[in-house]
Amino acid sequence: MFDFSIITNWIHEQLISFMPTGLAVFVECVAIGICIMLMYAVLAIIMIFMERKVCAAFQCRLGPMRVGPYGTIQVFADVFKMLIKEIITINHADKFLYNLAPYIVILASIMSFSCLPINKGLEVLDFNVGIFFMLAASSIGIVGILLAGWSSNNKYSLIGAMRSGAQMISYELSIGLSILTIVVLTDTLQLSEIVERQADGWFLFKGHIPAFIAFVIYLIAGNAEVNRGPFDLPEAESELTAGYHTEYSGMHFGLFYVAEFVNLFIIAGIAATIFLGGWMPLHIPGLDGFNQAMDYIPGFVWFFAKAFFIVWLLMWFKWTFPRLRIDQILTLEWKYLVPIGLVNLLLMVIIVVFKLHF
Amino acid sequence: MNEIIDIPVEQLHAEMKKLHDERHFDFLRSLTGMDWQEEGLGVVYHLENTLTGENTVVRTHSANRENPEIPTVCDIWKAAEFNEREAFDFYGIRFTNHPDLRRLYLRDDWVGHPLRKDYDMSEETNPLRMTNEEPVDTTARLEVLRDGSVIEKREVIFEDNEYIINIGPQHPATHGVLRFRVSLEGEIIQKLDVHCGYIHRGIEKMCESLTYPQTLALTDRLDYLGAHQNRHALCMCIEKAMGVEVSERVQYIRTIMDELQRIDSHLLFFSCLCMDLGALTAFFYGFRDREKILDIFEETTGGRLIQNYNTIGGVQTDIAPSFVQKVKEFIAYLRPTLREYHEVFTGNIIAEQRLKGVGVLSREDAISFGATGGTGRAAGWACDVRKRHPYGVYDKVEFNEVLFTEGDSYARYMVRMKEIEESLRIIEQLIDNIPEGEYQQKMKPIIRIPEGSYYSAVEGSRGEFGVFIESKGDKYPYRMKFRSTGLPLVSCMETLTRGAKIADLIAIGGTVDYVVPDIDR
Amino acid sequence: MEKKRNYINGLLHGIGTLLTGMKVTGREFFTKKVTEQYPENRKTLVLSDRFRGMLTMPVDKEGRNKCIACGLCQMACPNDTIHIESETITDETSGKKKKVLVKYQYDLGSCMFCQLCVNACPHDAIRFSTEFENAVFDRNTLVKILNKTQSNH
Amino acid sequence: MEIKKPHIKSIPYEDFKNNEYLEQMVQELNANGGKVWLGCLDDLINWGRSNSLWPLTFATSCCGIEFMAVGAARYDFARFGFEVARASPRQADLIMVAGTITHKMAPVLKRLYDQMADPKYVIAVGGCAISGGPFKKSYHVVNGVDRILPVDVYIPGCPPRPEALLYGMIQLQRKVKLEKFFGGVNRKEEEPQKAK
Repeated sequence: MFDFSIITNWIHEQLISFMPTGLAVFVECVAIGICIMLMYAVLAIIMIFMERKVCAAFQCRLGPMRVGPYGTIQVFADVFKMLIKEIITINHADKFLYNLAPYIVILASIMSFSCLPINKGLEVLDFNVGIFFMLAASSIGIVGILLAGWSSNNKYSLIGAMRSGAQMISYELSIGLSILTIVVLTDTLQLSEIVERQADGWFLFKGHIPAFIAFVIYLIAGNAEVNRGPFDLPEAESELTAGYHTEYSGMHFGLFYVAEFVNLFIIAGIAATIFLGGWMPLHIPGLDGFNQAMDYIPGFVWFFAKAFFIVWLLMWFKWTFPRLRIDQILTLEWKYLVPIGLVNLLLMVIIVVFKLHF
Repeated sequence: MNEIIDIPVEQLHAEMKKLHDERHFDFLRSLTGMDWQEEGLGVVYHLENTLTGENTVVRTHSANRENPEIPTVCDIWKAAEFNEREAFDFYGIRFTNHPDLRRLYLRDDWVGHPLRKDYDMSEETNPLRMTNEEPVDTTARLEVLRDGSVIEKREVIFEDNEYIINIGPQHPATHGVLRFRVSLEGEIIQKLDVHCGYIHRGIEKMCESLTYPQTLALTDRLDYLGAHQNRHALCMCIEKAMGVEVSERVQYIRTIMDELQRIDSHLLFFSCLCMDLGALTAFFYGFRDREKILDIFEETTGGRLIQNYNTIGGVQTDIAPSFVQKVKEFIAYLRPTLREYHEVFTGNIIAEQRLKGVGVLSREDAISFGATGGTGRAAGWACDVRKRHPYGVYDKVEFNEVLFTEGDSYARYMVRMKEIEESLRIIEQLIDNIPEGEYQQKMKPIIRIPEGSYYSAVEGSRGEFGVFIESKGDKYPYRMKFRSTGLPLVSCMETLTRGAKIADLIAIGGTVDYVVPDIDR
Repeated sequence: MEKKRNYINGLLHGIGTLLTGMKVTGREFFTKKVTEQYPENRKTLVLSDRFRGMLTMPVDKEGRNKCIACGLCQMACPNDTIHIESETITDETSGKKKKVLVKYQYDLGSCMFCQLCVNACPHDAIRFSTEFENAVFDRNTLVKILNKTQSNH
Repeated sequence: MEIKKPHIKSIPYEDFKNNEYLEQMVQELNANGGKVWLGCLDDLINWGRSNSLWPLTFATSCCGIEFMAVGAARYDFARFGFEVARASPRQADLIMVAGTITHKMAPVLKRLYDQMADPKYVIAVGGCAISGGPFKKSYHVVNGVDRILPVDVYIPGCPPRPEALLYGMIQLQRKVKLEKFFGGVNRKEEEPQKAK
């Protein structure tokens, strides 16, 4: 398995050799920041294109076809247009908060994005409480959405934001519980560590049934967390026109739009990391030849393949189911997911205590 | 022809009450405002007894052209409420004791009443106003005092402290340009006020200056998802008035086309309901299969949505050579596809929970509102015109009238899905037996209708679509009124949505399935 | 107990119905798509010949049209889409007076394709063509003079 | 100077109707010249704009159903990148006036148009929106939306078939491709008075 820390360490040493350590670290920080932003943007474009093509395929149509071969550069056209579209200022809005809201959303999204371990040695933020930090960072986004809804001075936005608040805060709980189940199994909160532990088999397979249940709960709750169908109530198009971002135009709307898609990727990325072994190749204990062959495929390919597979799965959900009603969403969470999650956690504890796992 | 009873204004309310209570005329089919010039303004009521199927027509008029006052009957039939507002709007007839006498279609600052014969059509009276309408939260009520004098009282619709949101006129869920003002308590609907008229095109007034063949073109644009049926109703009414019998072949073709149109409309209903509830993929499936019907239509009639096919005394052209073949292929295709719809949407637990028990309409309310079509049948009211007053060749085919008793959104949805199957059955029985004959009867170059009044109705895609013609023997109709299928449906929205959530409003609106241009005409 | 069973059965039933739905969409994901690619298929696109795209006046080989300027189509039109200008000329050989068409003005922008004009025409001088690519930038180009061949292109 | 000809896949330039309008437009825009590098930038921007025209979900009557059909599987305007139909006017680039506009609806339509962010385009779909169509003689119908909005493309038909709608949208793409972002915008609308 190729370790990227060799390269990063080498760069670090080169920099130190001709500048003071403080400056070197600063330069590295800036470089990494730029890299993250770039990757964020590229991923957003890929995700939007994928969404359009995948949803078209589910709906027996073709999707973008005419801009570039098979519509591949369609999203770039959208980006160019968005960038130069007028940003309308609303007369009776709370201007400061109104303009701030999209940036909070995007900030939260970038923060949790940088936690994802993409390859061995390619972890940007990797503390011993990594998962904890990620959950905390991603839930800042809700503040942005509430602000957007409240400051727009629009009744639709307000209802959308309130729905969003109720929904996201509820589903955070299920996400926490299902991640906790895996944390019990690994006894670590550090993301890189979690991946390493899956060298002899992904947790989805190692953790018996509780891991599988936790995986399903995580997918449902994660979908709800990013406000995607069938949980897209906050922006339910047929009810609230565009929900909390009804009044946003131009690039401000673009930020919401981008954040929505990258959040989806983040949810899928976390799922891939903690349930499907992140960048860890598929290893089957006992088959050494097979394992070695798998190791030839680079880690980041594994990671993206897994993440995009989960994204595809979530898109399949979205494009199949009708939207739930607000009370049904809360029923689903509090009467089904939370109790099941708790029982599941208990089960996992029993399994770990009695060493029943593989 | 049915009996016509003339009742003087003074006794109208008592007599109508008697008709309703004693003779069980509980269904107000149609309420038409009239301008009989020197005789004054009046109203024509079409009533039906839902037990025996007996029909009667009641007329009343007021000689006072300045301030015609007629007592309201909306305490007897709920359907009268919106229809009387319409008559007030069009003719300025003031209905005493009406709880909510506002204009229904036109702006509050509109000058004059357009369907009066002496209305000034010029641009100067009513120029294009680009100012936004100010929402008014009160309404008028004319109360009759003991001594017979009438005073106007203001009644409050919305209090100042209510959280009112405005749904429409441009809103993805209103299926056109309908506007609801909804008072909310959290997510729960307290009160709902319907505003129509955003697509009121004055078709009825236009018809009065068009010849009969010309009026046909406008009916297609009323309820564009039942274009064929609407035109069928008008052709039938004119043919009945002229005493023309169309050939057997034409009857068959018209019936088949009606049923294809019904399938088309119900598929669109399915698609739009799915879209409203957020299941976008099912929307695409519905539209995909609808295109197949449109292809069949286009091949024979030359139009996809607006077909211009029925004419007085026949149809525009003979069916295309491959018509029979294509229809059979389509029937074979649709049956398994319907099963797919049920798998992807109907059986789905989310859809079930969104629809079941939501927006319940009782049978009594359905009859009182005159909510025909799928909405009425879901509430257990056997209101199918094809059974009640068979036309075309419906008396020769076997089909079931789909009835449910729950009256909720799910029942309304299932009625329509089941009706697609019944329509397929009807077409199957007819398609092989289209008799030979001419497709168009020779008509006189100028078509006149003998003096009198005529009413005929068809089962449109979403309820009873009726045409009422009053003729003075000219080549133009004196008054032409279309019984809208959508107006009764919209008028029961307030009853259906009270206490529901805002998301339910979308489900209810979707399953009630109104088409706005049909309401506004 | 009953309640508990309902809870579990409800859950399983719910999951079952959701999976059925996903089966249908999943199958659709891999089937061939029904989309017709319009501008690409311009050459192969076949429309029903009864389709009404715009009104035309067919001409014979010598460029003559059958129209006798009787005005029946203009009268039949419900919304004044057709305007006919004619003049009366005297035939020099026979001395008979005859109406001839000067200008046949047709407003594509307000036509409602009801076919009453075609029905009214006693000489089949007008008919609908299937041409549908009519979108323009300028309202005035939609008002067409039909009796001058292709003058408005 | 040679006139720029917008290129559209699968339809040659000569097959389009009303080319003379575009040519005249280009001449007017180029009347006072332009810098070359700005021109390249314009091309890039116009390429973006023309391929990402997001329509507002707006429909009043029959044409609206055909508009839905264009969005549906058989015609699928997603191929052009038009499929992101926005329900909020703030995020839409294009309003398709599909259907009759009545006196009561006219102020609402105008307001929707005003709520849209620049650059915004208007397509008048069908007889009703172009001239009042079948309801020309009615007392309550606006005879053509060009009375209240600056219309970019007219699509005749009653209702126009989905291919005709697509053709209309392609026409709009061609027009957008000739616009100038720097130095002169070709909007017909007068600047609204800001002071109020």
